[in-house]
Amino acid sequence: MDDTALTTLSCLAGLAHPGRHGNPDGPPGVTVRERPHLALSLLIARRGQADAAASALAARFGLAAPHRPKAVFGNGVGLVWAGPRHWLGVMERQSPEAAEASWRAALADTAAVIDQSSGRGVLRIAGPQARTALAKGMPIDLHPRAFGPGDAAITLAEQIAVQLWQVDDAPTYDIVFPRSTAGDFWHWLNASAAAYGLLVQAG
Amino acid sequence: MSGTQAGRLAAGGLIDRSRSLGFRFDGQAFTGHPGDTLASALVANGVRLVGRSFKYHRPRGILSAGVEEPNALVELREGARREPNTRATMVELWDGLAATSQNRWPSLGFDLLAVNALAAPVFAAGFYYKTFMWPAAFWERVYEPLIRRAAGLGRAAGAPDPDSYEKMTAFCDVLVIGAGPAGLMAALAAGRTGARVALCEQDFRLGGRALSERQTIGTQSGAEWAAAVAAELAQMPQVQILPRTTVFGVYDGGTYAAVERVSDHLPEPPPYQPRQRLWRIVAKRAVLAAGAIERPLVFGDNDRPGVMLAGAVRSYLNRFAARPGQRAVVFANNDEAARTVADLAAAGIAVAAVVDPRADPPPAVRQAAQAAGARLVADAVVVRAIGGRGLRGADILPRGGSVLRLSCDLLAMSGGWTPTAHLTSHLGGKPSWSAVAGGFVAGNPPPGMQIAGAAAGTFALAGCLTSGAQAGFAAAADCGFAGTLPDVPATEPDTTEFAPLWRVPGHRGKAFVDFQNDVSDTDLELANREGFGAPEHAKRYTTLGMATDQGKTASVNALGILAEVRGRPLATLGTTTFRPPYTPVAIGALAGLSRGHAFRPTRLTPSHTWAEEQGAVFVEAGAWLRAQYFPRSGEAGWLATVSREVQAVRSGVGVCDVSTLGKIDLQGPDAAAFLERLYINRWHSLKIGRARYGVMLREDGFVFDDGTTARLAERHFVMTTTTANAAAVLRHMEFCHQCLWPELDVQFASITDQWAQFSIAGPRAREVVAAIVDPPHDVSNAGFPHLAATELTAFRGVRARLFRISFSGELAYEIAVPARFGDAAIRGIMAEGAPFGIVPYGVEALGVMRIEKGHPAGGELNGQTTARDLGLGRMTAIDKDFIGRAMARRPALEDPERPALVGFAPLEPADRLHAGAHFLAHDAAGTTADDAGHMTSVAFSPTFGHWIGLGLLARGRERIGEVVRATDPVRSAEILVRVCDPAFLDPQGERMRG
Amino acid sequence: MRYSFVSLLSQALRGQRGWTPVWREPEPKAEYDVVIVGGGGHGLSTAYYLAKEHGITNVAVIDKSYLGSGNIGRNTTIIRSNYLLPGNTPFYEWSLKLWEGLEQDINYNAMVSQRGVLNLHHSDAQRDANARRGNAMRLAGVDAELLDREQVRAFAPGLDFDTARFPIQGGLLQRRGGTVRHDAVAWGYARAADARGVDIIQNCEVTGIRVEAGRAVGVETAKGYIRAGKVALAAAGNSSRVAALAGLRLPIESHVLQAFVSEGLKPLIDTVVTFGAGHFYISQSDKGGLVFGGDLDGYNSYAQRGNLPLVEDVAEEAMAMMPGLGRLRVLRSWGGVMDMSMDGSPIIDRTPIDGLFLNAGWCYGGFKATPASGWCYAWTIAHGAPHALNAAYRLDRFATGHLIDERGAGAHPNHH
Amino acid sequence: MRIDCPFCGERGIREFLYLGDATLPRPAAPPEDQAAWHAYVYLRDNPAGPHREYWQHEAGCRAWLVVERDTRSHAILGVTAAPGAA
Ligand SMILES: Cc1cc2nc3c(=O)[nH]c(=O)nc-3n(C[C@H](O)[C@H](O)[C@H](O)COP(=O)(O)OP(=O)(O)OC[C@H]3O[C@@H](n4cnc5c(N)ncnc54)[C@H](O)[C@@H]3O)c2cc1C
Ligand SMILES: NC(=O)c1ccc[n+]([C@@H]2O[C@H](COP(=O)([O-])OP(=O)(O)OC[C@H]3O[C@@H](n4cnc5c(N)ncnc54)[C@H](O)[C@@H]3O)[C@@H](O)[C@H]2O)c1
Ligand SMILES: Cc1cc2nc3c(=O)[nH]c(=O)nc-3n(C[C@H](O)[C@H](O)[C@H](O)COP(=O)(O)O)c2cc1C
Ligand SMILES: [Zn+2]
Repeated sequence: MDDTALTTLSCLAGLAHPGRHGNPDGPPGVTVRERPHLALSLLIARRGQADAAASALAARFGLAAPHRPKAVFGNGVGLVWAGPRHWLGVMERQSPEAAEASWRAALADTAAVIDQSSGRGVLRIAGPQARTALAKGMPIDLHPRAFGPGDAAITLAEQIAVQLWQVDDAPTYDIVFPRSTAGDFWHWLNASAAAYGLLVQAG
Repeated sequence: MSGTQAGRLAAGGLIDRSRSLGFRFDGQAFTGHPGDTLASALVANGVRLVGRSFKYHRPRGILSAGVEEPNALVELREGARREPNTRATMVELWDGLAATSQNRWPSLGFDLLAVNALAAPVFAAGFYYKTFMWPAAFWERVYEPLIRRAAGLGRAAGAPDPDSYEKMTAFCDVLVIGAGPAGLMAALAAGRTGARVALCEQDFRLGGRALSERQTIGTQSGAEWAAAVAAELAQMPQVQILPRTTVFGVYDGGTYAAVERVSDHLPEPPPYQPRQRLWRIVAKRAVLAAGAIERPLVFGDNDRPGVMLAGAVRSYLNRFAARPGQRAVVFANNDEAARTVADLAAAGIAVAAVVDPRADPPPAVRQAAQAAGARLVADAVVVRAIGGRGLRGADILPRGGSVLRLSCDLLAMSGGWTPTAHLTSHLGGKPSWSAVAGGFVAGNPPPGMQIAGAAAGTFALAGCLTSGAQAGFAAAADCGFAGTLPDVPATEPDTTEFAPLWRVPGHRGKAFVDFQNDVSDTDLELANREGFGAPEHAKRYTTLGMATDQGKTASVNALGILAEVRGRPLATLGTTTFRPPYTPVAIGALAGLSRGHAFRPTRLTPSHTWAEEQGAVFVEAGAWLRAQYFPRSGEAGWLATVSREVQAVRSGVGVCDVSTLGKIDLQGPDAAAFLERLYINRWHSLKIGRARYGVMLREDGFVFDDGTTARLAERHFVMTTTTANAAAVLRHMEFCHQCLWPELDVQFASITDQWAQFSIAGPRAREVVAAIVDPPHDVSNAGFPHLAATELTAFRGVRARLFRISFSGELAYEIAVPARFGDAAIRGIMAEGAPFGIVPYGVEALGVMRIEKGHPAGGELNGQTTARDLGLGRMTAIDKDFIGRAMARRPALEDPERPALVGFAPLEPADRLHAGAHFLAHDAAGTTADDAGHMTSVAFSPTFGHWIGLGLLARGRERIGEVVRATDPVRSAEILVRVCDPAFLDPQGERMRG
Repeated sequence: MRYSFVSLLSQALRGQRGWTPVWREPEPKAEYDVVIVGGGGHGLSTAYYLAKEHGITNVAVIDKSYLGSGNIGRNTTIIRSNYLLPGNTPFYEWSLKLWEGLEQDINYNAMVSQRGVLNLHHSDAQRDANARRGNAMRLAGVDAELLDREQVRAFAPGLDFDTARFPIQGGLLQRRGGTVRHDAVAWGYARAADARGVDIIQNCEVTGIRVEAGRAVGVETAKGYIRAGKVALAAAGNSSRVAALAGLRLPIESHVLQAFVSEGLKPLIDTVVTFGAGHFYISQSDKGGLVFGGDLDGYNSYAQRGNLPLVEDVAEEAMAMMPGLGRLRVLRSWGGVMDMSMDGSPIIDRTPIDGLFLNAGWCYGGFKATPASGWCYAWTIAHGAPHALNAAYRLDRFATGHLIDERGAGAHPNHH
Repeated sequence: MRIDCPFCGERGIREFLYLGDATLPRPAAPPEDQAAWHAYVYLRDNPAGPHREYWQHEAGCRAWLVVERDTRSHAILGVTAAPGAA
């Protein structure tokens, strides 16, 4: 993706070894896969400009920027609520610079755009036991009655700040975590999923 | 004693006779069956003496069959898994279990400390407050060690716990606590409406008392009925059943804490499974169906092994098919005596007598006695149990009659039942006395909690089932779920009349109220005599209710006795306070995963892997792990390494990962105005492409943090904070923006993790930077002077930010690249820097250089210093409002006598300095009054060839050149130091501007 | 009756029937020279020293609940004088000296046990801070030793030296620190004050302070109005509430602090250890329970109870420091209401209202201060001006900036 | 204790950070008016009963909230966002 002299390094490098981990019996209860090439931009609407920013985003990307903890996706672009007047803009198949430029172009002067592509890692977590594994550290209600596809939250995983949204009913979740604590996040996930069998897929 | 289960009944019981489980108690081998507890297996093997009491070391047996057990406490398991004070009644038997009796020496049967019992008249409540005072020095040396050795119960393993724990958060509409008849009905009623239900039961089997009684429910036995309900609940997807799970605490906002003993019934936890799991359950509604706990009767020597609660006797007979004796006396003040007698008779146990303190026992009791061939002694009490290490008889005193001694080896007693209302009081609710229930019931329970069944003082089975169903149904309805109330199965009629008897009048011998803490009724009388008769005082003075069982069997009897001796009605006496946990909880379970390295998250820098490859030594810096220094083979020690790194930077060039500094991106039209209010110095005037050092105060006028902030565009700034304060500064800014100045149009966020940032410092830094950044960027001094800042690309196309800022005092740059390039960037810098002799340096060398340069950091930014103290006072812009401006003007903060930041060098160049040393004037005595400040930071300076230090010295800046003493009594050191300018090196800043 | 082994023995022979109430339960008189509001450790010791040192015996100590129901009866019993700042060190050292002679003075065994207090450090910066503190203590004539890692290992076995997230580097040890039996302090002072004529009035809430012409003249109570020559507040966690009765606002917030005791165990921990990588401290009581605690819950509270996150946090720190605690069980947890001052240090002073005195702001450290606080407060009340030992504990120091901020946490009471 | 964040919904207090009294406006007074500043920085009503106080949903949306809570029972009586949060 990045055509430079330097190579990028995933924050999970050396941690997330593809293959089966934990309990070897039965089908894996939890499956994880890194989503390494997402461009993440924090979009913060300017004072009094939240609606203007939302309109601008709707006009450019056809997405209704959520004003509640929700995530909307379409055509490889996503907007995840990240606090009042804040969204995490997600772009697939885009360099962070290109993504940032495209958000800026869309938002014009209605919002600040801050690249976070490097600051955070993203994991996709799925499987019949995903919910139970996540409950061992996330103090929020992930029961289907309370949290379904398109719902998003910012919370803790044990002691690590995370942001997540549900992708589908499998259930599948995308979880965003800070780069510097990737190791501890991974260890927590491993410990929480080990009892159910954890399958790590290549990112 | 034998290993043959001689006390096992031939038939019945919820045990799996097809399998035998071997276990050892005090080294002796026994067997039991799945379904047994350790206690029931001991009963089935005829073991009666199980423990020794706390104070008098009296022989004790098994009193109960549940959580309330005060006597049968054992050390369970061995080695690092040893668990002291474990209630044998709550241990599910496994094959290979090993348990040992405790608090006895040398053996359970022959305990030398039993001599304490002889001294019992002296060891009355509170005796230790009245003696052991002379001579004063004897307390720690003689008395206290003796007392400590005698006190305590079991022994801790004394080794790290080998098992693991985890935590889980669960949410539900209705939490049902307890799976007896009431709880099962509650869960069923709520579950059928479709509500999300969690059902927690501390036992390994659902059913509660229904497992222990021969009463039928509908057409089934209690156990069959419970199994059927459990099976229906298990089919409901929204219902979660948690056996072996005790709800131990109620917290605010509908938060309940429970502990699940996931693997405690196994020899050791299987792979991937924790020993225990802490549940934080968030429930909209809760139904407390925790049942009731039976009370002992308080008569002489009522603690003899063989004296047992009547309900426990029925549990052992009916649930465990274990025979607690051969010949029984039943002593009860309530109608349940009938059931006890009947069950004993059905199990083939002779009932010598039924002793009922009531003048006119009801027909049920009479009939039962008659049917069992037992003598009914009405209007009578047992005044004393006979026997030492095992019960041999009972002295019965009919009213107005004379003592009748009957031989027996089992005395089944019941003083009535106390509703298990503990959890209703955890949020401060006061229990209230219910004469009907003969116990305390919930006064003002926690919001959202209803109480059902025996826990509510409803003792008849039919009432338990009905109240459970209603409570569960209502709780679900409160959460918006409707349906139909389940039919309540039919039950046989049962009567639950009882006549209060808090202690037996005219009893002989010690009559225990609190068995575990050896508190007798006369101790309560003594407490009252000395003015400690109010319940909270009596508790503390006698220690009643303070043992591991928290007085579950003792409290109400004690209150009854106190009411009597104080001549006050029980209802107005007050109570003691229930507190979490309901039953003791392992500290490990409360900690969960968080221990060892996992105690707190570790943050790693972008260059961590690379630094590891270089053999770096790491150091904790707050949550971060940073490279401290990079040793090379042959170096004499860390000091040699650090000195080499410093010299390399000062004479050539070095690189250091400084990504841990807090970085905050600020945008918006009011970003500059915001900075003006945060910092003491000016920001509007900062030009685009320039950076400036800033100081922030707290609102109380003391220094909060410092760092450089660069202006990348008219409305775009990048702030840096210290590593230590990064999170606090961001929070502070959010507070200021959201709460104080919402009118400011500014947007900001942390970008600490986003950017890897490296300091490249030293006379040759420019050459290295020039090799890294992409053309056409000009890094010449003119093109990119000191405090310049810009966005550019480096390493052929990587977006980067370049700042010319220096912490070391050298010509220095900080280059930032997105963190995903951090690893490659450090390798790139090292490669491009190789021709210039670049070396990596760690935080230790960084620290040395900042001290040489006189920059304040951690030791000086200690929350107790002002900007003036640190020599930064002149930065203050007086004509604007900023956080801390007003309070910084208080007289004591402007006092010229305050310690100010200066430098220090040893008079004797070979002397070592120590941070934490205090300064004394040359001729002053070494007292607090002469204390003139302290050394904040020290380093060996390879540049100067001796130790240098920074410190805060009273009127320091006027004293430059003076010699003072740096005294360090805790390291037995005192040296003379000369006060100097804090900027040891290049005070004019020529190097960094060069 | 004087307490001694002889009196105990003679009572044993008489079935302990000869003991009499440890203190009287008088009805309040119409007027006292001094009315002390709050029958905790400080109120009681103040009354005792007023009588003993200043001959002022027409004194009432009034408490809204049972005697010893406040923080005196719910603290983790640590005593020490390992303070850093000159306003604090001599005061706490005087307190420790009074502890050392207390039992003989009041003829009550309060189980003063000088088993040492060890503050661990886990980084160079913490070591330097501990050295700074230790040196300040030594300059004040207080005992202090800086231990290195190996010395800590020898002194306090069972700590995590091998897998710790924040490795232990050493510690600051004050051997004269230790523990005292909390309840015995309240009861012992009450008995000794009562013996000197002080009226102890329990279960009697003070509901008003009457101020006439700028002078406090009495208190309204649940048992009626009581005239007072001087009114002395010693209400700890309720200080703001009682001060408000006289129209004063204080630099204090009330916060809950939880404490924990384990099941009784044979001797395991022979000293007091405090963790440096968080907020945790532990000791073992004479009864065998491990007594431990940690940080404040963090929010204003008068509820005498806290919440689960803090319980978990304390257990996490326990396991981080002593991984052998895992299988030991918490028996009971409770909370106390702390009078957290804005700089973490106390106030013993007059107030702007004549005849009204204030003793407050003890945070989580006022138990150790009990003797000196009473001693100094009695002096301040008797003389109408502070003693040199409490000269720094002025109410106006927040206005003048003469703060005594040991931790440098600023005006955030929950961070001290 | 659980706080109903107006943005995220109800969460446990582990996610929140407490600051304190939210009834005191930062003085507009000049620094010379030391009494006003002293009162703002140091003096508190510290009531036993309803208390308006600042909490930040720190591990969530990071909004600062004004929570009204009874300091005797911990009952939460109301939650609103700080003026600049939304
Ligand atoms: C969990 C915990 C652990 C602690 N650990 C330690 C420690 O290890 N070491 C240490 O030095 N300190 C410790 N402390 C602090 C110490 O307990 C207190 O600072 C000290 O006890 C406060 O003084 P006191 O004893 O007079 O307070 P209290 O005992 O609280 O006395 C105040 C009294 O005032 C009464 N009162 C209040 N309002 C009224 C009214 N209107 N009318 C009448 N009476 C009123 C109260 O009922 C109370 O009895 C701890 C505190 C707690 C809660
Ligand atoms: N005749 C009498 O005088 C009398 C008196 C008391 C009880 N009883 C009988 O006892 C039964 C009472 O039924 P019930 O359902 O109210 O109570 P129960 O005792 O049958 O069931 C209560 C259940 O709650 C569990 N429990 C208690 N505290 C718990 C906690 N904190 N966490 C998890 N589990 C916990 C217990 O292990 C038990 O299984 C009826 O059969 C009743 O007739 C009779
Ligand atoms: C140092 C100390 C040791 C304690 N030890 C015990 C104990 O062994 N058993 C017990 O039940 N409670 C113990 N407690 C706690 C008290 O029972 C009680 O919880 C505390 O005094 C607070 O009172 P409250 O819970 O009634 O509000 C202890 C308290 C302290 C301060
Ligand atoms: Zn929120």
